[in-house]
Amino acid sequence: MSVSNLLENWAQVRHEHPNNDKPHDPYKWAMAIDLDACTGCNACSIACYAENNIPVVGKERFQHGQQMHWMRVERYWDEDGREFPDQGFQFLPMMCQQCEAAPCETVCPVAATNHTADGLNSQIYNRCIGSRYCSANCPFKVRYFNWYDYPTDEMVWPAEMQQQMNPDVSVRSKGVMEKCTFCVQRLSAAKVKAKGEGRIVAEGEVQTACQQACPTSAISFGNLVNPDSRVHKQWAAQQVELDKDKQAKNEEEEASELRGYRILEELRAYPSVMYLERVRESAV
Amino acid sequence: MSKRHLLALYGNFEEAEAVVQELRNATIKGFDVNDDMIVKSPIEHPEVERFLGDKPVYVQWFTLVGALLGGILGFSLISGAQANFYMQLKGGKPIVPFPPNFVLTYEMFILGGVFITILGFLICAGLPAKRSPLYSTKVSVDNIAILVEADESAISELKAIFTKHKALEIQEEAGK
Amino acid sequence: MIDSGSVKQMAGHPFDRRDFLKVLGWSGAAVALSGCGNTSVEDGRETVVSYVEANDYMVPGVGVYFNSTCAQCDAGCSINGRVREGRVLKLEGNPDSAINKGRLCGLGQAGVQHHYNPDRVREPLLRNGNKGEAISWEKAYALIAEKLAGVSGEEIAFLSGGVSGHLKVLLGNYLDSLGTKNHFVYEAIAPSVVRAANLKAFGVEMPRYRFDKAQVVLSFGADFLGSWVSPVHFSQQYAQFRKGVNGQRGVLIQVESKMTLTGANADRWLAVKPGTEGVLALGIINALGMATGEVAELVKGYDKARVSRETGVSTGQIDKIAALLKLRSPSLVLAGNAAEGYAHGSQNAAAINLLNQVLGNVGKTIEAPVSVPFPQMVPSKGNTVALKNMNDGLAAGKYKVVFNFAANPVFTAPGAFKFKDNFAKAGFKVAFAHYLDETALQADLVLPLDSALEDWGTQVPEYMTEGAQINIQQPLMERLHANTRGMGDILLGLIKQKKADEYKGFEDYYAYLRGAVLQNKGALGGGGVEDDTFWNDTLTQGIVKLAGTTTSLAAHASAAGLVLPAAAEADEHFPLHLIPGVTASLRDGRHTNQPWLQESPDPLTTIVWDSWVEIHPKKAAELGIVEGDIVQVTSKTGSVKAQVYLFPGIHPEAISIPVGRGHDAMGRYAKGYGVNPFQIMDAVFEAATGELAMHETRVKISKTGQRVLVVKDEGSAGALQMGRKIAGRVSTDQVDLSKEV
Amino acid sequence: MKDIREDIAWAKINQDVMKSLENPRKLYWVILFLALAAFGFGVGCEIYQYRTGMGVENVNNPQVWGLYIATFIFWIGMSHSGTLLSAILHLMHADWRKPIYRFAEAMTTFSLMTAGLFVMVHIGRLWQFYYSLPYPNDRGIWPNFQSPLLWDAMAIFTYLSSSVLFLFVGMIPDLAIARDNMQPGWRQKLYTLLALGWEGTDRQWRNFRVTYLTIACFLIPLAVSVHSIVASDFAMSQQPGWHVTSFPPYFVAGALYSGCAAIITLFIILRYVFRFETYMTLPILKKIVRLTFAIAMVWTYLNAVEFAAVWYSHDEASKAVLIQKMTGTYAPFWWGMIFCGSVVPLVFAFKRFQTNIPVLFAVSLLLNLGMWLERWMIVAPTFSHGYYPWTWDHEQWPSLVAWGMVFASFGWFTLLFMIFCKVFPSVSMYEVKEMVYHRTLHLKKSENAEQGAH
Repeated sequence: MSVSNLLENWAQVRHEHPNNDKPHDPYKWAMAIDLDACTGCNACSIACYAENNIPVVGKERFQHGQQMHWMRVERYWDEDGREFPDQGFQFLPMMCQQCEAAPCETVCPVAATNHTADGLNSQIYNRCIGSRYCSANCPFKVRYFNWYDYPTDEMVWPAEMQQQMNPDVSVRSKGVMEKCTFCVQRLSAAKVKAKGEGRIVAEGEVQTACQQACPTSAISFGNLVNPDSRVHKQWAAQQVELDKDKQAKNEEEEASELRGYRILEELRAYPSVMYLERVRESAV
Repeated sequence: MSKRHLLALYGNFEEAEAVVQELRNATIKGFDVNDDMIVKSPIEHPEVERFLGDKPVYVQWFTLVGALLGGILGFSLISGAQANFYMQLKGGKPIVPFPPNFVLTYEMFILGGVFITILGFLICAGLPAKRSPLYSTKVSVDNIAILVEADESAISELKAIFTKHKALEIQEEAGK
Repeated sequence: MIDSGSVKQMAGHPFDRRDFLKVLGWSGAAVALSGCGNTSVEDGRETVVSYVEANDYMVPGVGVYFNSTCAQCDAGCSINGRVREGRVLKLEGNPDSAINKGRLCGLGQAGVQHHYNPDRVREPLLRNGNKGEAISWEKAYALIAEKLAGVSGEEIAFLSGGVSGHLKVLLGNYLDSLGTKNHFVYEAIAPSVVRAANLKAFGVEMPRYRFDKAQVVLSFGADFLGSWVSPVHFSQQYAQFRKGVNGQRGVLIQVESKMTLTGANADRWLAVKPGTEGVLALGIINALGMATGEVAELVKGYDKARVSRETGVSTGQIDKIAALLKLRSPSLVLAGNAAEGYAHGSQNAAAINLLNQVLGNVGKTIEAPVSVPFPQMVPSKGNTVALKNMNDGLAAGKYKVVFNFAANPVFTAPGAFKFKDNFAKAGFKVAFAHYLDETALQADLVLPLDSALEDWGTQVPEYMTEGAQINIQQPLMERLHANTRGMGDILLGLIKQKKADEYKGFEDYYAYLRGAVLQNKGALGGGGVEDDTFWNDTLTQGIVKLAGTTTSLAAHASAAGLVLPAAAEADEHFPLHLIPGVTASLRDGRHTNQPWLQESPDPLTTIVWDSWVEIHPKKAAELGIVEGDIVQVTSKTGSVKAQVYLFPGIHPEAISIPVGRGHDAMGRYAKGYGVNPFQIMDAVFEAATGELAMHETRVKISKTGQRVLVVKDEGSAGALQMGRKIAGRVSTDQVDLSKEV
Repeated sequence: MKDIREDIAWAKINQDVMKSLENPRKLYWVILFLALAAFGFGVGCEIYQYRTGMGVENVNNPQVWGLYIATFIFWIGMSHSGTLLSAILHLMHADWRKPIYRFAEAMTTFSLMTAGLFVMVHIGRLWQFYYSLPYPNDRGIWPNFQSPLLWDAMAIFTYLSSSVLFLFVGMIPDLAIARDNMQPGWRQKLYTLLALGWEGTDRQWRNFRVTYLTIACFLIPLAVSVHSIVASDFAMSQQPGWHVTSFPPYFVAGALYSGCAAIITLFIILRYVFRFETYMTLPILKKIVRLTFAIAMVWTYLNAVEFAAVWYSHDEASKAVLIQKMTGTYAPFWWGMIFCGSVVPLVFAFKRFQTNIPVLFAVSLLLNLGMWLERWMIVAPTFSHGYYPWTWDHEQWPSLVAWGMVFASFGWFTLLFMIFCKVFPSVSMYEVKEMVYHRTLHLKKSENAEQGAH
């Protein structure tokens, strides 16, 4: 806490991330979700429940909007006066966007949510006091609060069901906020393994649970810094840049013919998830 | 030489003022009007200062010191803590950001100011104080009291002055 | 060939895999908040081995993965179960399987909740009045033997869901030993009519569909992304189809009266009048103008105007589809639940197959299937004719002993069958059950089964892709409850009552299975390999891949006998069609008690934990109904009450209620949630096959005056993005997919 | 009409006020009992909530804040008028504040304490509350100083401690009076202790005056900062409907408004319960009423400014929130707020109502209801109509537990306030004397002047 420490490291503590920072090194976890491939089947969401010990809250609490699905699949259709939604629906898997300049991080009174070195928006459960300010300030509303003590709830986790819980993931008690972690337990394991072998995590070495389950491989996940990663290539091909709130491709006069975008980009939260627009045939 | 206290009560301010004027003009041995006289009043009379002479108040210096200290300490404590706590990295913000620290500094500035002012008040006003040897609860109603401390020799003279101005009551400290 | 006779001399040597299971049973490094006192292991009945002397495949805190086969549906996806400290934690897809290639759907993932379900039956239960009394297995076996004594084969009925692999063999042998031919293989939801039509048109029941090769997929109500045949496999092909070859993205057109998950993903979704799928198919053939001969003759009458009038699809749209089909080839046309669910379902399916033939898809996107070279292991496919036949038998009071396995007919039989009442007429009813479902509750004896994650087995999927395969099912962990048994073990026990000598070599089903597999080592690709090594490898892989025998594909879909009835007249009293909605996660309701599935929002309506009635907003406005109104849906057979959800993806002349919910048994997570539309289903049959025509029930709806808040995931903005770019969409002419990674 | 009679004997002032410490009307005990019961109910609710989880508040994942935060702002807001009366009007030498500022200042203190309770009640893990305090520790872990909630905590702490000190310092001469007039007993001991040996000496008064003035000067910017920081909880976020530049002044205006309304209510209650008719006079009430009216109009204006600002910004999401407030699920509450906040105070414009106690009592309650609705309308609609349409409005209504807690907060406040008024002089005796004295001086001066003119 000493002032000398403050003065010595002045330049460092005045660094703004990511605006005037060097890129994450060696990791920056990111995602790309192809909405044209997503069929809305919910496999990702259930995989997430299985991997991350997410409580099933039951009908009554769901009715009160207290569901905990870290990954929710949203469904939209056009309402333009046509009798039928004859171009189908649009599905959108929505989870924590792991923003680079996350609105939730700044507002937590106890610093329970922070930015990690590999570009995740971390949530420290045992530091959380449950002020819910982070969720209040989340534009995507992807943070979920433990309104009840689910681990001790007989309907949620009867003794038998508790044996299914993933020991790598903490069980959250009442009063703490939680959200998608990009399966940080898997990332940590892979990073530790790679570190032991003196390398960085290779492309494809680690998958998130949702990515792994997705029957259409709509989700790709990886290290954005690694030029060999599929995510890096996808982001590059779609000309979406992490620390931009307006993509250069959209400024050009000609339409870009690219379909990569980030949701609510204009809020400058710099999400780490790029979506690829759903495509619909114009010939029928 | 032993000193004794004398307390005189007056019903209104003009009378008290007249007494003070007289005490001021009279030269009584063993009694210094500036050091040995205390005027007690039920309300704050700004006029008292006029006839007691210009007595300085130092509370505001405490205020200045307190506010500055609060502000500086506040800022360095907060920034120092932030600089030491790298876990606190917030996306889009530096580790030691100015706008929030300014707000907190501002609050600390006021907090320091208020606390030290109160401290200053207690010191300057000599509170908490031992009760003076002579006191009348009538002061807390509507009387003005003049408490003097003087040598044994001056007591009678002072008493005479008080009586002359029709003191409602005169209390005398028992001799030692 | 594997049969019981030749297997009997093979002695099963218990492999150390079983030690592994015992060892894995308990660990000191317990799961956070893990339960206590539930497993037999934790009761101290099994050996507890210290980690100090643990086997080398056990590292505390490190997950071990074992391959097995998903038993949540019949698609036969291979799973990769993560096991830690003796507990299976998560199921993932096995990347080596050609079917699911490492992927797994939500239903499959929920398999662990089938295993850990708190409402599993744990002891053999004998009916005593209205209660089940726990009895020992010895007593249960003795009871069955006693009841079977002196009963002729004719008086025994065995109802089961689809079975395959060695279990099918063993079951067959058992039924033989009982001298009965009454094996009713019943699946409430199966593409039986399509199978029959395919057999007619292509010579095979289920050809291989190549979505990945198709440029256009025209699907008549086949929900291949959700619940049809092999959804995970089809989803993968669909992804390739969408990416396209040479940047030519595949186009999906879905024709149905109620939108399915597949319909929701279509480039063009067409709402047709219920039952007119065949008419549209013929109309498209007509519009294509490619048909010759008798086909041309047949479709002559189906001009655009008539087809448009009958189906409700605009002539412009028919033209567009025809033009697209002509332009982009090959294409693939599918007939699904919606097309086959009518009394003229066969005709619909035939018309659709004819379209395939006209388009020249046969052999290109419709390929010959492969089958395993062991016909006795090929799955026996369930259908509803079986149920009808059994029901008739039950009604006539023909059966003295009835067995039920892997089916829940009391829940899924149409109300018009009065199955529950008829079932009661059977003398002695034995249910092999995981849970006390509706049928088990009616049984006299309930035998608790091991979960799919505790049991041994083999499975042959009906729909296979690159080559044939036999899937291995093996325990991923020690039995959770001491007194459950595997179906194979029970059958073996029962068969020993009849043929003790033949089967005395098999201590248990594991031994039987191992013996049977090893005996055919050569045919299974293990010629010259040590027995133990081969068995070990087989278990490790979880799949036995075989060259398989390829059936040839005929292309003789013909117009002969193809008569499509005119669109049905509206019934004055029951003006609406009831379409039973089949959802990807609940199917026929056998997994409704898995809370992940209950809480996983329905992809289309986002409703959870409850049933709903889908009504088109236009129709609802006409009837003065708003979302959340409780309506009474009445058919000739009965009525149910459910909440309304206004859904634009349904034809205004139809309503839809999803099947799978509405249990009044099956434990805490299923009982009392929603309604069961099977209850109000009329007994109308498909003309050619005798299958139940699931879409033929007509209903009327009336308001009850009650209104509830629909429990769903979507917010008050519904499906709208309110002008914000949340889920973006772009049309093909504005995007260049060739630049993509 | 005169604010106060100048011919009251000073001894009677002492007597009247001291009497309030001993025998109030029966109504006092009724109020105290009701307050205690309400508070007890709230304690029950809190125990239930503490054990069960925050879900019993009936809030949900997008709508994570509910009644507690709204009521928190309400109580913070109410505190501001004490400062207005005791500090701002002190600097302006507005003598009429003197009989009433003491209870207003007490109101400040106790409403802050009540607001503080809501912070506690709101957080999900009350047992870990201390994480939010910046205490030095070996692990080097600190709270997040970037969070407006932390500024809030800091501001409220500063405000509360300053207010308590201000209240105390201003009360020292009165405590001395109480000490001098009280029968021996625990009370006299208490007053003796708290009076710090005050005897009204010239030195004491001299320093007292400077100190009082200095703290008053500090309190004014402090009060403004406190409520603008509370506004920052919202304005510093990115959410539509919250990220509004005019929020800080809007909050401050709202705070003064609700505080003034509360002062009217308490004025009327205290006047009756403690028989303070001589001191809490109708002319003073009239002045407060007029002040309240002016603030009401400022508040109305700022409401309009919020709309105008959003309208001109073309921020669609913010616009949608405002439109939703007016027309959506919350419309009855929003229009209720407009009615209570902007229309009802028009009653004050009529002279005959300005001193009509029953009318004023009813109106002041309505104003406070309006201001409570305002806070709820700030908190709730943004949650139910934020950036992300998928999570809009889950038909979320506060539960009985939440209402119970809000109800209890009034009990808690009343309890503290009523006990204070019974234990400490709620009318400043020495300042009323000053007021009387100034009036007599003034009268004398004008008499002299008149005589001189002749």
